[in-house]
Amino acid sequence: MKGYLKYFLNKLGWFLVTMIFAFILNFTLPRLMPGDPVAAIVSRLAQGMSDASGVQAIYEQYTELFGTNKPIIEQFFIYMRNVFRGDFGYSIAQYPRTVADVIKSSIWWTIALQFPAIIVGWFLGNMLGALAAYVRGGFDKIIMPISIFLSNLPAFGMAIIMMVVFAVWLKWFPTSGGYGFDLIPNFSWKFIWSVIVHYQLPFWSIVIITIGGQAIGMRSMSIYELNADYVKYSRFMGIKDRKIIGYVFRNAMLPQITGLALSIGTMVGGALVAEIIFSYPGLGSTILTAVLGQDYPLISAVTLIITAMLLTANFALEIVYGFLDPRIKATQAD
Amino acid sequence: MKHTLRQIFRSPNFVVGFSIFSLIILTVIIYPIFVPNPPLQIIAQGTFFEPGIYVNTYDSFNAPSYTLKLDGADSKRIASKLNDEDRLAMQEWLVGFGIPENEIDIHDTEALLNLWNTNFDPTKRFPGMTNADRNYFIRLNNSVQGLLSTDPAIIAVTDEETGSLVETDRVQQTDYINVSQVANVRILPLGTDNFGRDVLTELIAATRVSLLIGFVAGIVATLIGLILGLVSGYLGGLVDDVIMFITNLFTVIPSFVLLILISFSIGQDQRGAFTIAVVIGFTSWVWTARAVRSQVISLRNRDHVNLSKLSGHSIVYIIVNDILPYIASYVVMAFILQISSGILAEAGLSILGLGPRTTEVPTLGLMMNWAMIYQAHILGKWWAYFPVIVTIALIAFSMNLMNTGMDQVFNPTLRD
Amino acid sequence: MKKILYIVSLLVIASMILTACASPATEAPVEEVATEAAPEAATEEVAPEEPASSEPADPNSLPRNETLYFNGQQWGSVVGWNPYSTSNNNGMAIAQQDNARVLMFETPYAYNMLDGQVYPLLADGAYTWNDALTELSFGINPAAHWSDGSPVTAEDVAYTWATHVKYNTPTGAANTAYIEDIVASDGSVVIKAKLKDDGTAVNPLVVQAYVSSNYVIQMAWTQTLEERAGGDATALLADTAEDVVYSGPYHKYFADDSKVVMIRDDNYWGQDASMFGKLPIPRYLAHTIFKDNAAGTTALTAGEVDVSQQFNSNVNLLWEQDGLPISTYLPEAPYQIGASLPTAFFNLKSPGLDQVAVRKAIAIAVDYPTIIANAMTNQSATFDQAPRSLMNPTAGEQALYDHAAVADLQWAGNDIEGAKALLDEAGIVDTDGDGWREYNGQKLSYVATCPNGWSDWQAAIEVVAAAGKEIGIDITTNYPEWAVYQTVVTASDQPLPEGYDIFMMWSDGAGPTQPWSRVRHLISSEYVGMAGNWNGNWGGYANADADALIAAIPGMTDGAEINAAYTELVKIYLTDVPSFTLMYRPQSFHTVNESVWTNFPYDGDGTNPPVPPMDLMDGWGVAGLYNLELVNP
Amino acid sequence: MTLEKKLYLSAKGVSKVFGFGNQKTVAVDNVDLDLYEGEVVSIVGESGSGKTTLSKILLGLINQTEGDIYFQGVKRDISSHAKKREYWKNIQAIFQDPFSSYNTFNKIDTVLLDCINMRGGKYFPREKKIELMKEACSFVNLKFEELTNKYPFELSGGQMQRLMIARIFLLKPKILLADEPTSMIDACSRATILDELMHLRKEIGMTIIFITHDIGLAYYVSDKVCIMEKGRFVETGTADSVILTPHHAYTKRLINDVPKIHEEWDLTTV
Amino acid sequence: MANVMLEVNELSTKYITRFQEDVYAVDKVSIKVEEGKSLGIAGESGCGKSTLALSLMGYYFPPLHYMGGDIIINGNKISGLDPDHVRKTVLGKEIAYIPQAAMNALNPTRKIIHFIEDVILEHEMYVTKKDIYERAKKLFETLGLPPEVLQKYPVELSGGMKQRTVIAISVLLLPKVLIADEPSSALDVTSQKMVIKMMKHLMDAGFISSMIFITHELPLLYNVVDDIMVMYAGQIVEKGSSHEMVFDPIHPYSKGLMGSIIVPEEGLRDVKLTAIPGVPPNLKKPPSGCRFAERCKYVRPECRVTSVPLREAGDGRVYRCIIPETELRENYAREEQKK
Repeated sequence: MKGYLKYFLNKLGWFLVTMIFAFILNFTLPRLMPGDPVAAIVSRLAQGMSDASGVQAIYEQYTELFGTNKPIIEQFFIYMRNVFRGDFGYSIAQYPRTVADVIKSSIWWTIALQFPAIIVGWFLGNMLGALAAYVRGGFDKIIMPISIFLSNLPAFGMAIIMMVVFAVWLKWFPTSGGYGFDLIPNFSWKFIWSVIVHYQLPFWSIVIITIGGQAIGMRSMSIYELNADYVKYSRFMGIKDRKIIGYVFRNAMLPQITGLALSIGTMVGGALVAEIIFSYPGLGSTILTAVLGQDYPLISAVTLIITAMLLTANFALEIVYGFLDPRIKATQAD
Repeated sequence: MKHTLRQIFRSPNFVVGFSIFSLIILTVIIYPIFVPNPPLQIIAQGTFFEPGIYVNTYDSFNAPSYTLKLDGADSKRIASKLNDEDRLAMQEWLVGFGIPENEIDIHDTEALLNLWNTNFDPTKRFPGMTNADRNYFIRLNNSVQGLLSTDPAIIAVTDEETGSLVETDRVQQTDYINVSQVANVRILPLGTDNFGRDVLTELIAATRVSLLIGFVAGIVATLIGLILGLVSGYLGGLVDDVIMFITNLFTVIPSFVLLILISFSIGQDQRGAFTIAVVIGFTSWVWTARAVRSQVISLRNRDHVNLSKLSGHSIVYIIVNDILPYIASYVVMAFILQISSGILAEAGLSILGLGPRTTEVPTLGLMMNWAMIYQAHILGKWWAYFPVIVTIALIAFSMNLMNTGMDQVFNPTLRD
Repeated sequence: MKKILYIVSLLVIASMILTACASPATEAPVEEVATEAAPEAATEEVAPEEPASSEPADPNSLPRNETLYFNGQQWGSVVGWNPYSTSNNNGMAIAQQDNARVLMFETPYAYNMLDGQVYPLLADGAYTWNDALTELSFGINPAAHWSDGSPVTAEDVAYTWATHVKYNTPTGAANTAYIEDIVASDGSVVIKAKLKDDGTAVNPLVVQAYVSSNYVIQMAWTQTLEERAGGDATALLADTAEDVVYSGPYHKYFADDSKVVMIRDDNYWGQDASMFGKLPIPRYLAHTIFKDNAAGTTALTAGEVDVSQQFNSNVNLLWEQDGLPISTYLPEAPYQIGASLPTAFFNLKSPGLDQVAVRKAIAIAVDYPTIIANAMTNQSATFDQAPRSLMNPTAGEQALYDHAAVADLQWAGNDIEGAKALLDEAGIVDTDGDGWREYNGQKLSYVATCPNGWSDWQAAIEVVAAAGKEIGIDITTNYPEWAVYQTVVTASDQPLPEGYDIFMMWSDGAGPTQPWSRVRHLISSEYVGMAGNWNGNWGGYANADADALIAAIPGMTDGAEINAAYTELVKIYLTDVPSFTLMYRPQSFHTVNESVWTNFPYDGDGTNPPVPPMDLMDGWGVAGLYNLELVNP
Repeated sequence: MTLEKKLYLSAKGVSKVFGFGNQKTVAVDNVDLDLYEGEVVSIVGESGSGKTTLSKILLGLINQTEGDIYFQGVKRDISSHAKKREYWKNIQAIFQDPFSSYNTFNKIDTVLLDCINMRGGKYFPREKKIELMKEACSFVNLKFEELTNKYPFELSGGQMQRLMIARIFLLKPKILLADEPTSMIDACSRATILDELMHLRKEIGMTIIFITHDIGLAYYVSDKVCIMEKGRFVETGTADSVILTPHHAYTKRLINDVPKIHEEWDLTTV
Repeated sequence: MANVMLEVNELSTKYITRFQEDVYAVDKVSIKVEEGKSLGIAGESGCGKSTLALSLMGYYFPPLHYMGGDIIINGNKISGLDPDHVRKTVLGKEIAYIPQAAMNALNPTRKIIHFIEDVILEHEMYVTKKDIYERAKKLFETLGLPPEVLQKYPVELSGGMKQRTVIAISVLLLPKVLIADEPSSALDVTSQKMVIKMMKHLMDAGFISSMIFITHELPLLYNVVDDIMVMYAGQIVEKGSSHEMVFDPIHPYSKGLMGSIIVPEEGLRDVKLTAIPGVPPNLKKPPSGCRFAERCKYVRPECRVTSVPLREAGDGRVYRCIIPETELRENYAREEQKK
């Protein structure tokens, strides 16, 4: 257990350091953008005001509210303090809505969509890769290239093709939104069913592009493991192939967990774009809105939250990995 | 070296990938030589012209006319204006007007049109008839007027002095022209886009730019990764610690988020294709750095490096001669992946509206973005977006195949 | 002035700027109050506010044949229901524009953009001016009552104004220069215009526009609100006003990130015979919130949207190609009634652009048909159909100037040779043989800009740049982000920086003060040098004759005189070319899907007064709600 | 007899520590070593005993954490590249794995040319260089003509290792550090390598440090043997004294545990 | 004559590379091991000794392919049977294998006991996990391994311990024949000794009936096995008792091999080690004549053309050379004198 604890603390330390760094980046980068966001609000509010001093007064009020009149370092600490309280300030484009409120209404959709999709995609990809490694032959030569091709479709491309085919042509699924246009959220079967139906296209478009990449990795790992000495030994001990394949998959899959942790960032990027195509009410759409509306408090917060979610996912995966793979404990115990 | 290359070219994956990629590159190079049209030139007034051969109508009147007596020409002409659905709709209207259904033979075009022409009244409305229906019948009525006429169409010009029309020519229904004799014919194999640009020409130009973006991004990422990896791996110690710290940070901070943040903070007017490429490169060097570092660390203690040191070679010489060749295959593979992921990243950014600015060059991402803005996918204008998706996928696919092929060669454990 | 706001949102919407909340609040809210006013979580279940007499069978789904679905009005969730504030991002209930939404809150009069008339809503009969045009008065319909049952009174109107002034709301700030006071006298409302030194009203036009563009808000509720806000303007405006008392036929039923639903108030006063005589037909009005136009169009084609107020590109294909039961107000191009004039302004301080010849040459060389066909997918009248002037293409405005008198000055574009001749004549030629013309030895080289992501504007700007190249003027394009763009363009106290030589901005649409207000915004020199100029004339054009005419028109009563004045202004505009219109845009896109509902307004539908294509919620457009029928009853 | 000989290389209290904190490992712990002209000294240890680390310190490939190295009585100074180069003219090495000792991307001629360059032959005419290379090859019974323009992977392990010896022949260093030069070679070729190594030693009067885990081999080749355990020298002495009459328990165990052919291999002592 | 535990007749196997080339790694090898005896196989790397070990199992999977010959264990022929049948009834029960790199022979993510369960359940039905545990514990105790090992992951064990665990697992089902392929080559001398001791114990205590031990370390082989067989290029070149083989080899190759033995014994330093120049032939195209001809000091022209059969030299001793035993011995004596 000592080895594991050490591993855990090491990862936790990394997690925290990265969070801080990500936080600084998130704060700084959007603020490098030209243009004064407060001026943007104020000049809209100031329409119809004929005297310049009135505009100036409003401007000052808002700079006070947004804190842009303070030195950047001080702003940073204020921001940090507020974020710790869960207060991300006001959205510029949706003022007077707060950023927290905007995010609160979209984040659960994203979490509910992306994490299952990525995990299912990861799982299916691994199955496919393992099969390709084991079965070889036609399967390997046909299914693999197809899945590689699919995984190389850009995320939005996949989403659009699925939408055109299944929603516009075949009309099997709705085209957009998170639930039926004629429903109001509640806990009825009708509503839940509607949510499930709306879930399918975005879900599968993420899953399908996730599969290929994972399959390739898993295939290599499995081939590598299939050549391992323990496979030969287990065979000579009379263990049946099915069981050996079980060993191999488990062992090949373990490094894939780290692979998942590391590529989850890129996947989420693609998945956000897929959300946009389906007008799914998640963070992808929120980012798009924020980008187009030059809403930097919102961009900061969304990217920060995505980073935090991914880091947490990453962290969790690493912990699970350390737990599942006895080799980690052993190396850390030295 | 020759040996390795031969091995690589023996891998079917690599060969397929390489062929696709070469085909793309060749098209990008050769097509503009034969079709030197500026890719961003707006040639169409109107959006999303269908793929096809466009023949100048005016020129076609002046082209030599030939008489061809082809069976079924009339029925084709009629069918193009009046299909079965329209006939049923006419029947529906006529029934609504009070004509018994059994009196209407929708297959007898003449009788149907007679009945229609005598009865149709655009102001008439029946219960349940929507404005859309009404508009439809008016359009239908306009379209079937004179449908059965066998008279030639008359071409007339205005007499400049009297202002009256003077007949100059008659176009018979059996007149044909030979397309090769028409002065102005434009083939638009993929139609036009929302700006009225030739999609194929634009696509090829965009592919070129996207490939360049990929290359630049790849070069930037690979260079940063290579240098950091080499320095970190070879020198070790504090330098290694610092570089690895940064690398680890960049590993866990999602690159897409970073990409959004940086692109956003640069601002549109600063975002040229090159800048975007550099930004993409800057956010994707991490893997190369890690791979190079671990390779270098394992190489650093290899005996041939030690021997090279003992032979009095300098660090630079050792890195260039004794380390780089060994990691070259990894770096090339990483580079290939960076190119394809760079192209994908550009496309993703453009969809978010954070892509390169539009004015100078088309990119695959921007083509996609505009096709989406003008709703090509809903309107069924597949040529505006589908070829773009396929091109992106093919580029990435070919690169990945090449990579897999190379991987099998360089990673003996992956061989069967 | 407020029209601009409306057009902001219009353009913003159509350009996929999804946060079309270009709406002014008044003074800056103070932090803690604003926090308190933060809207509730959108996912929260919202029960119907007012237990109506007949509850729907399933409170969680909206029966398709009782619900009218919209899109394109609302982008992003609703923030509040406060009629005093315009920063509520509530496109259905609160949009105090020239044509105000009158579904929840009502104005005394409803403006009809088709005939330019106003029709009484809360008011009782037509308003009257006194002879000196200094006082406007009207009565209140005795049948009108609030949702709490109390009658709407003249005091409510007066108190609403008083509150606007007291808290210096945008409405207050915008009108105090023209309105002295609004008082209730004898059950009637009297609006006293602000007077000039000579005793005439500063601007009777604005005074009379007030009655059709500003809501009447209940005095009792206002007092509750004031109490809650503790007299603080920011708090007052940031209040979400979930308890608001209203007079209109609909009110809030549900709102979240995905939709806003309003339910009919079956006690609505308008069913009185003196008004509509019945209730509006749909029980629910639901607005689905889409992330972009594409999603909205998809839903429209799927029959999930009945009334679409968004730019559906190539809308005609939806019926011609796909055979969908979709139609627009006009059956043929331009499909919509054009009302605003997206315009390219010349920065008159840029070297060379101070020359009329250069400005005009660029303007006549531009290929407008391509802009209209490609950028607007033909949803704009062409300049053949509606010749270039300061007027929008509606019949009312077109009648206001003498077409023949300015015909020679107008141009339809694509006149490359003419443009070259014009430049040659002015001596602006290519002297050094590099293919570009020089003025004063300096190459004519300009940057044309519009905000990034505003797709149709960007397409238009590209065409302008192409025209420049044809005539030897080097025009390149640049698309700054909107935040940067608007900061630069509206700072008229600063000279426009390099890179803003030719730039696109909007002009006013239709409204009770039009076309006067549009003309003013396009060419009046009063905006030159104004900090935070959100009004117009961003290029810095000044013409004393034009200023004089603009000042005089509001006071004119004689039709011929007005006509002459407008003709003269058009002449000045077409001669000096301080800016040039690139296309026409509708006030509102009005595309309907008739798979469930029918009898939407269309051109020649025989309604009298004609119901304008204003999506059944703007001004007199609301009358359309009473005519709807189910396709399959 | 060693006393008259010149002290070539000596290590005084050399230690090497890797890592820090709780990751700290002491690879070489306070080692003293004296190396005289012409002798063959074996450093014997099992894997992980620190013998390779020590050899790298002696070679100057890594720096010791503590202690000093004296070369010909003078404290070694390898602070600059030029000084290292100078030092490496005097001390050279043959490594364990011939397959990884070559840069597979270079023709094997490069290895020999490098040596000629290092010995100041950079500007020799081509013929002279070839002659030198031929000489070196024939010294190890290889034919230069058969090797020139070949790549390392075209050679067998034995050939590669012999070429390494040819390299030393060209360099003529004062000290040769042979790090398990035969452990990757089949038994049949081992004798050849050892023979050539000893031949070379006689030829150029070289001192050899022989690093090995095989105590039998150490005994076979060396004059002096140092037994190394966990970074320390536990027993040092002439080959005969250490192998035949070991004193330290570790040495005893080591010798006892190696299978032999003339004596009974006592399995009970485990 | 004692019971023959393992009899192999003219066994041939080959590898098929990914380029579809055949490598004839084991060429008509015949072996006979009696009950209670152990046979050592020696040879250079690449001589086919490890492949022979794999081939003896009677269970083939790519890239190794069976070509011909018989394997008979305790009178039962196992070659040519249905692989699944072999797997269930032969592997582990009749014949067991200890791999070369025992370090990696255990699934790193499976506890030892779980692997043992897998092995036993594969061959026996109706056993409970508790029984298995008890059995394994007993076996481990008998073999001098701490039973705690059972609950550990392979990574938690030291190299020597891992190797001994593997050996214990291999004999779990009391196989008749144990094939050990370099079981101790990666270990330090002390661990090696413990492993050998354990293997000897297996034989003595009757866990196994006979053993084939493969290594390139001749001193070790000498100390472990009864008989030694020298392989070269996929063929047997000589076989005899271990003492004979080490001190009196007949075949020139064996002679060379034995002459390279180094052990830390007195007098070693005076011995002149022998060397065999050259490299073994390419087994993709094995030479038609004597495979050692290219490297042989005593080569004659006919060596290169005619294939050489194994010759009997009495007392079960065989060698593969054209030159008769006596002539070879004379040659050796002459050389001895030269020194």
